[in-house]
Amino acid sequence: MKILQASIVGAAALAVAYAAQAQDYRSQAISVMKRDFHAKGIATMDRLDEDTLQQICNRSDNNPPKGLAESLQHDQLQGIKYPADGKFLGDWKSGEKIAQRGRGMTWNDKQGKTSRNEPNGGSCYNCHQIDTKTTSFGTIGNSLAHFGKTRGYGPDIQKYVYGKIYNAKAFNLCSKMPRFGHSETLTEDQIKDLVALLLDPNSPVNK
Amino acid sequence: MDQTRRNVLKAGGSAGLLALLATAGMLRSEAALAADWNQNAFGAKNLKDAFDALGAANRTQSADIAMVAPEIAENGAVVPIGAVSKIPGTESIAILIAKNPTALAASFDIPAGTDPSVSTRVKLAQTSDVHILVKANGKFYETKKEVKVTIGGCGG
Amino acid sequence: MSSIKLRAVVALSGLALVCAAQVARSEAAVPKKAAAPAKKAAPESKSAIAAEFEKFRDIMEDASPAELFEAKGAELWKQKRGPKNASLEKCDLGLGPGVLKGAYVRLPRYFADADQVMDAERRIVYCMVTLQGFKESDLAKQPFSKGSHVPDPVSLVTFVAGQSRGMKIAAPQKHPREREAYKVGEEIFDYRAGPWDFSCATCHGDEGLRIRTQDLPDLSTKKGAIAAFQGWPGYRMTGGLMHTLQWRLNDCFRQQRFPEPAYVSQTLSDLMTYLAVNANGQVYKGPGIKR
Amino acid sequence: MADPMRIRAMAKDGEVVVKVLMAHEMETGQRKDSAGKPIPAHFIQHVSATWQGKVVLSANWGTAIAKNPFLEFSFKGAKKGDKIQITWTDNKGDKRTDEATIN
Repeated sequence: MKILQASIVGAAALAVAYAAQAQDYRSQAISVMKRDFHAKGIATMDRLDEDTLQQICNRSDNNPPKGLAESLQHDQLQGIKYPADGKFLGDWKSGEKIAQRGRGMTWNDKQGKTSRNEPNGGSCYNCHQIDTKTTSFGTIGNSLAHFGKTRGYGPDIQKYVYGKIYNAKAFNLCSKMPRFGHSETLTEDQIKDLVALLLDPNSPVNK
Repeated sequence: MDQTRRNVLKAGGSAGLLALLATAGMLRSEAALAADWNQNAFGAKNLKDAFDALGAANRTQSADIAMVAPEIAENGAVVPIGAVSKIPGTESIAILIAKNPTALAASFDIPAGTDPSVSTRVKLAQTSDVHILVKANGKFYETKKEVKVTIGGCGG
Repeated sequence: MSSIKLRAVVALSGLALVCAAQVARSEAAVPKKAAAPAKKAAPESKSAIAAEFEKFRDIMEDASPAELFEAKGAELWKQKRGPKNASLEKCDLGLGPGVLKGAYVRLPRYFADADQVMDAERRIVYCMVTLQGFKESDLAKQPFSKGSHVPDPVSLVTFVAGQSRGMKIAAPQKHPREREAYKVGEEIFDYRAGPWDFSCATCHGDEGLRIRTQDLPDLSTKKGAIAAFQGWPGYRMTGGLMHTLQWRLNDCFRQQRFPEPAYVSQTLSDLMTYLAVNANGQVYKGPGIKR
Repeated sequence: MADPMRIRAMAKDGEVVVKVLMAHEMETGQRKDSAGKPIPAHFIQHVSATWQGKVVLSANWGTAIAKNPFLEFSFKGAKKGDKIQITWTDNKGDKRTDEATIN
């Protein structure tokens, strides 16, 4: 995980400032967790450590001061690795499978793949409506139905969607959406396939 | 199982046989009951073969059979199914699931004095038609309903 | 709570000075929960599906397979077992040795003998260790139902929970340690970490959301807390397994992409304190059915 | 050994409603274990209910009946205090009989 210099200073200062608080249930909670949890499979104990962004979101009720949020969003944006070939659209059929699959990254799963040896899923339908034919969809995220049809198919939105999936926090610092590229949950090709699911005119999402 | 017995089962299913013996006041051993289990019907891989094995190739659609089943099941592993027959002389009620690996789920013999109404819970491998087959006075009647199976969340 | 956290941000030296002006503004103008407000998709279909699920859930609760485990737990409670060949009939679940009626809805609570705040399963395991001589490390080896294996504490918790059927939840907050457990539980609930930046609150901190077709109660509210408290211990349709809140929280952390919390640990007792206290005053219907 | 059934039999309006829960895996034979080995089928094939020596329900089941099966039926003639016996037999020959009093 790449953290920029400014953020490190910020995080350290924040930690110091916070430790000074009386009745500090948060630091108590963190030490209780660090004592009670153990590594299991790929879910190692360092997962309990907050990175800078998590620290800021945790300490501001997911509502950081605007200036701080913008500065950290900028850091996150810098970390997005866009495809070297400049192409954002993959295969929507494969994208649909990735969107449906909710497995990967838990202590049952393997490094870079699920317990069933499939590539990690994006869990997209867990939170979003996408292809309206799938009636089992969550509402934690906004509806992505007819995404391209309503928002256009151009290169700018392709790049935006790629970036949003790679690191949603670059656009909304304390978004609930995981940073799928940043966390190495999804590969570049998988993210391209998801972009195609939303933005290929032939994708059922846009029918 | 000899051929005669097989034919009896094929023609009437275990239902007819059991009813016959029950009326004759014969108490049978568990082994005999187990032998009644219609291997051909329960082993049938599709709906048609299952109906055939039950001797129910010819069936009449009936509005006198009521099925209680969800339109959409919360979990395909436990789908409540209830069946009530208003057809006089109902001898047996069977539940069949079209798209399961084996279609026949259950067959209930209804002796005289028992209501032609049973409920149980079944497994659905996927969204499928569920059929209720009723045998009454030697004839077969049927109704069906689609039950959707969905993908759920984290499990409440 | 929100203002305390913002004050911590204000206290930031250096970087914080840059944004101190905005802090005051955001405190006033920005609603508490600002994380990606969700646009509701097809609310009609949600309610139709939810209503259908509810109807058949009711049918199944009328004869819940949880009863099988409740009956088994009742037997286990009376039997002389373990290295000390003792029953659990002298186990104190908080209302005195052997008192079962209403004990489950008054947990978690502080127990002086253990100097811990304990939830039902943690307390039962404590009794199995102290009264019957079982080893906690043995009980923790396979603490959850799997295949045809149903651990004894699972049946016992189901039995004990059944003894509070129809009673009001009244998790105590008298003892300072109980109040502390609530506060620490709340912080654990809100703690975002791991590769997916999830906290419990990511899914359970807003009202009216669902994951796939599953409603997600907001556990910080009375209404949401009872929805989560209700039905546990629960017979889970997936796999046909009897599970307790210990399992539910363990699997939440798995799906949160966290490492694993120890069985009957303080982390889980504290979270259950947060949940139970939020649900206080509402009627517990006994062991139930879960998806 | 198999765990006991839960049987509720209630007399109402000249009828007895019987609800039974059985503890059984109802393994389909179609699943594989974590090592990829098929798990052999293990399921209840036959259930019968008797009251005063008379069979009041007899059922044959396949693998599609849900784990820890539920059965509900009703019959006429019995009264409060009578006993009803339920017996299941599975494909491995295991069987279990439990009795309940109608109330």
